[in-house]
Amino acid sequence: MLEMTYAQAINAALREEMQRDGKVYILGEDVGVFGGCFGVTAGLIDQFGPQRVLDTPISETAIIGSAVGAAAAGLRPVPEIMFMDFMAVCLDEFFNQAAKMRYMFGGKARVPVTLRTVCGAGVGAAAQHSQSLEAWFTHMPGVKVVMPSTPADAKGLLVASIRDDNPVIFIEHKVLYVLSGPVPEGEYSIPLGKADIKRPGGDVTIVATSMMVHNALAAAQTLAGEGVEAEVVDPRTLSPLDKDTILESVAKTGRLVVVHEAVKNSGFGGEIAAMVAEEGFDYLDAPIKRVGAPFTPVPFSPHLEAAYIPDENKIITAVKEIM
Amino acid sequence: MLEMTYAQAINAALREEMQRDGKVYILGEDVGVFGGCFGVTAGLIDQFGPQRVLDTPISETAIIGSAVGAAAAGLRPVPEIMFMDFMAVCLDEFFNQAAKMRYMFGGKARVPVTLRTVCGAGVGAAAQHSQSLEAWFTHMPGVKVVMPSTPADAKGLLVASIRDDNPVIFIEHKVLYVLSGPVPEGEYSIPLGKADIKRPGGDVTIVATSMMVHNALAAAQTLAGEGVEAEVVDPRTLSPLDKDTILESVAKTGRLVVVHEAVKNSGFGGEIAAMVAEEGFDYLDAPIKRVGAPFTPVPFSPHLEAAYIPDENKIITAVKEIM
Amino acid sequence: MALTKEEMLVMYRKMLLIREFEETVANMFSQGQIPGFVHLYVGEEAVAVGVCSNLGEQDYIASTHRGHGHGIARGASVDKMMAEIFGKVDGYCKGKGGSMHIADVELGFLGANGIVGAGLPLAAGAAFANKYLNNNGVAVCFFGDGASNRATFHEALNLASIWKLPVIFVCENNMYGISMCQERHQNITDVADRSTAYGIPGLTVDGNDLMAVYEAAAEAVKRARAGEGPTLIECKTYRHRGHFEGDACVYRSEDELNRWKMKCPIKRFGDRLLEMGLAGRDELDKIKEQVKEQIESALEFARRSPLPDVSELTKDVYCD
Amino acid sequence: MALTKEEMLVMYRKMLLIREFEETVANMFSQGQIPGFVHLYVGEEAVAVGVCSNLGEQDYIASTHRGHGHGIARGASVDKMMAEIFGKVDGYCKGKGGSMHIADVELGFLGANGIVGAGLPLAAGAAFANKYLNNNGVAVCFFGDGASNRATFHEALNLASIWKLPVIFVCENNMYGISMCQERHQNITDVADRSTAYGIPGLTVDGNDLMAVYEAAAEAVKRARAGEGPTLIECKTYRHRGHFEGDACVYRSEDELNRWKMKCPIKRFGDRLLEMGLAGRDELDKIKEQVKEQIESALEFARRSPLPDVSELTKDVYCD
Ligand SMILES: Cc1ncc(C[n+]2csc(CCOP(=O)(O)OP(=O)(O)O)c2C)c(N)n1
Ligand SMILES: Cc1ncc(C[n+]2csc(CCOP(=O)(O)OP(=O)(O)O)c2C)c(N)n1
Ligand SMILES: [Mg+2]
Ligand SMILES: [Mg+2]
Repeated sequence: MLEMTYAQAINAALREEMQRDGKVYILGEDVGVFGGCFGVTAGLIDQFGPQRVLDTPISETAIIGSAVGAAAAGLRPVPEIMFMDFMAVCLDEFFNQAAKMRYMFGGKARVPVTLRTVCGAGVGAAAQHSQSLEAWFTHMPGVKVVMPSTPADAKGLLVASIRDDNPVIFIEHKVLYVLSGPVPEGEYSIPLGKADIKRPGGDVTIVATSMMVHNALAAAQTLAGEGVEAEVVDPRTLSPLDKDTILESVAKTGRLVVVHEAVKNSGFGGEIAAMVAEEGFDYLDAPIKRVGAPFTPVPFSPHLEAAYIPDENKIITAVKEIM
Repeated sequence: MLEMTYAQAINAALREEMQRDGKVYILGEDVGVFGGCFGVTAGLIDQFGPQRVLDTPISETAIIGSAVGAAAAGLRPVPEIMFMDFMAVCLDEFFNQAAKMRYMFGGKARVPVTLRTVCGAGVGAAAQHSQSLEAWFTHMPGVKVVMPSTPADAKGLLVASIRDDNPVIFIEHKVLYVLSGPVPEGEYSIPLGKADIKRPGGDVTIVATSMMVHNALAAAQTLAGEGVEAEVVDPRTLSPLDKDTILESVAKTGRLVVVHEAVKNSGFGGEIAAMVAEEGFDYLDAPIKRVGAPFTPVPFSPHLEAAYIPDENKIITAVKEIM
Repeated sequence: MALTKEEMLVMYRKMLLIREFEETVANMFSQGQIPGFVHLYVGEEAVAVGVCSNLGEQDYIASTHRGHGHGIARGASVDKMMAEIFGKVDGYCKGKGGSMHIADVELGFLGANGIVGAGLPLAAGAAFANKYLNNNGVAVCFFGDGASNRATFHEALNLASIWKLPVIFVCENNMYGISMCQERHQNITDVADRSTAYGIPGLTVDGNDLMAVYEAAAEAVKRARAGEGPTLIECKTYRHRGHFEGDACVYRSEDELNRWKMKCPIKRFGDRLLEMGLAGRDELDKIKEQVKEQIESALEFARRSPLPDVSELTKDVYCD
Repeated sequence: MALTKEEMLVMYRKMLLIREFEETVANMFSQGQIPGFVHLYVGEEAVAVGVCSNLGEQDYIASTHRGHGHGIARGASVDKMMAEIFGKVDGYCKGKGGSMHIADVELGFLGANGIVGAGLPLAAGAAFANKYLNNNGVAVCFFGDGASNRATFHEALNLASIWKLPVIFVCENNMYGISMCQERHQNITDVADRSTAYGIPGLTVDGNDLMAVYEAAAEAVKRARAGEGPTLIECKTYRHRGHFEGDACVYRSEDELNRWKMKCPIKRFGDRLLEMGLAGRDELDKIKEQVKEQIESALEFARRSPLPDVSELTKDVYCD
């Protein structure tokens, strides 16, 4: 195992995949010499040159649209959208083009685009630079949605995403970039669509994504001190969703709390809760709880922002309400 | 009561609101002499002139962006986006600008934009002209989401939307345009955020939206013949959602089926199901069922399209599974 | 490199094939046999044929909602196209796409498109792929005057320019975007003038003159293959039919339409072939006969093809 | 209409106020007292001040991520701006917006904006409102060279042109979009050349020359108020600081920066005032003193202001 940060793990995955496959290239704003707004692509231009690490104008529509066209024509682009919030300026290219091409064309196209982008609050970046919008993308047939929570997952899942022949949105969390953790040495990938049990426990299931996995683990630790053993399930891939792992956990615990950083209303937590209320109703001994951000834009002032982000305490409260 | 179609009811609401308030204006592609792609704005340009009924270039970003700027500067624009699928080309203007302005500015802006658009399959318009994307918008703090199912609701809710000081997305269904029904005479509006019980019943609650209200009513009729009395609840406004009416109904029936035309995965049905699994768990005597489209783009061939759209039979099957 | 007689007759045949295809679709649509929306290319045939006659195997085209002409000009099977428009399983997309999504990626046809202007960045991307793979291929994007006001036009042309992509942007200026005439939707006369905003060459040609289109495209393709970057070509033309079938065309005059019908690109090129002595009347008539037969058999093919099985509904969403 | 001495001194003071404000923010940021991202306007002061000095009560401006200068030039309170940047309840947005969302709609300041290029259609819309209300007001949009490659630029300029909207599009060409220098992000030298794509006037001015900016804007505002439609003005300038605070500026040279520092717009205008005998050195020094005091007191104001109460979190999402 190597110790590296989440950002380094992503960088390593990009580097290795570019080395392995000459059809993989990177494009986005300031991904070259600047190394990306968060430094994630640092050094790649030195190794692979400006033909494979392309700085673009501020033209997200052209970034994604051209990536989709290049993918249909045989390449494997890995475009970066600097902040996930900006997906709203280039959604058509991903949603109406990339995601639907194969189906509309009767199965005769492949669009292996891996769109990397960054979600999340926590750095005072305010309403237009802090959102978590994964729920839009899980509602899109044809797209796979990946949200890693650790350096190891980030690396293994990014490798799998780049090798996948479908459009993938790979959602990084800006606060996690500095998180350090063990990453297996050498080439490896983690299959898309497999959840990971980040902590086993028999009393309550907490399904959490991205940054919230860590808050859930902290909550679980505190709860353990009070005699409640929480199982923390990290879906890692939101679409396709590993329903089985979630249902098995709930079958065991009889209780479910779903946690994400996105606003609770119509967030992806609704999908998980509804799925369990439909397919695992008989396992349930208590109401399903969802913990998410309140129904507001992300505020700037750090102390409001801290109140906005679902924290350990809110998770603990939710668990206690159903124990 | 007057008898009119859903399209005529919308036209009447636009006409009356433009008459009442000189700050209301319409803009969009081909809304003038052409009368709109579905004829909904027919005749308005004759009455109000090209100063208030504005044909635009094919520039959705400018349509919505300019409407937002004009609204912040005191007008009450009613832009039309010809097909809801095209929201992907102008989402930023609605989502990062209109929806957030008031909050970001600390409560010091009003953005009374009523964005009219058209959802739904059923006319062979295929993958990029048939989608129902309401779930994206119910995930947006700052936006109200309205989906009328009858001519009367269309008129009353559009009047209320135009008078509302917040950004509203008003989602019409293309198949409903020709539906005829009674509409109250004279000025009237229906408050946003109030569900309507379209059919009372004590055995099972069916929450359905837009076109699906009619399929749910047909299913309820058939079920009644078999001794099952379904209550059909039409939220009408999806955000803010009238939770009370839904919870009261489920408290009475103990069973819930949620139906929408959008793909089931991460659709708005998940929000309703999750809300009930959280706040009305003790009322439930059976799993919650969701009926929605399969996780595919909308196919062209009419007979595939018919299989795509949730119909009466699928609703009946879902009800029977939990009776 | 002058065109041979044979090449010219091939172009003539292609224009006729498009015309006959479209008129058949119009007819079938009016009989209620075709579902959904169809946007026909009648009157604009010289653009697709003039441009695509310059393309080879490595090349790509991206098309629009009005895409039948582009497909046929690129060499797509009229059988499979017709079957697709009828929603049948032997159509290009197994009936899942319909008129607005006909595509044949292997043939270098990246698809009709229901989103106005969506093809521009796609074509830029395909051109990028060709450049990256260093295979000498180019990409062409067709788009309308209306589309030239969309976001994608601006961003794609700028990107193509700075990256010197081998792409040709072909504006089919038929003077309308649905009901909006060009004077009302933009404050310029020639869309080609927009090329200066990106530092690329732009030119306007008579889109009803097959040879003018062919030559402009030949030059642009040459530049692209030579690594000199993109070109914007505006072809002034006109659609004889409504925006879509069923359009009452309240926004334009009979007069205007009739004036343009007189400028029919097919008749014009036929006359030229006659004048130049490259073909006789009987030869042209014979081509017309053959084309009619070809389309009739495409219609037969489409009719005989079965509807897709319902199990198709959930297939082809993802690659395995 | 020549400017009076007083008006000129007001402009000088405003430029200084921006400079002092920004340097104070830089200082506070480096001390870790300011959260989030801040993008400073140092070096570009002549653009905001030259343009906004032409505006009156009915007029609107839309700004960018680099918006402090625009706000101050429009007449916003430096107290409330500073408090906002500190995330305090007495800030313009009660601390909910921060540097990138400072706004004062009543003052005609439609906000800084975190989305590059978002201001262009917003300004077109505000101009539309003024035209619709027939109140003689105009709207101005500031945006960067980088933003001129975005969708919104194209669609907004086209719409403004065909509707003859009273709007002035002011491109602050500071030669970079983050690390991308203009030569790499577009294949033209003057952004103003893009005006021909929309059939509107476009001109390039020295953005470090206050009077040049002022006069170009005066003319454009006059045209707009006279119903003659939009103008695109490009102001060539430079940002002295990094893209955001904390930027190591690996993409540009010290040399380049130093050359531009020599062209400081404030020093330049000060010298001009001295030359023209409109002010003495002591007078200018006194203005500087006053400005320093004003900013110090703004800092005091910001520091003393409390944080917003947590109950604020869920307020102001909807109007009642
Ligand atoms: C983004 C988008 N906006 C609007 C439409 C609706 N629409 C379809 S075709 C069309 C007109 C296109 O005009 P033009 O680009 O000139 O092409 P033409 O139809 O004249 O060939 C419009 C507005 C669409 N399909 N996509
Ligand atoms: C749509 C969008 N894309 C990217 C960004 C990230 N971003 C913020 S500022 C900036 C550079 C802007 O350059 P320019 O328009 O020249 O303005 P300047 O910073 O030079 O004043 C970028 C890329 C953004 N905020 N919005
Ligand atoms: Mg056209
Ligand atoms: Mg710049």
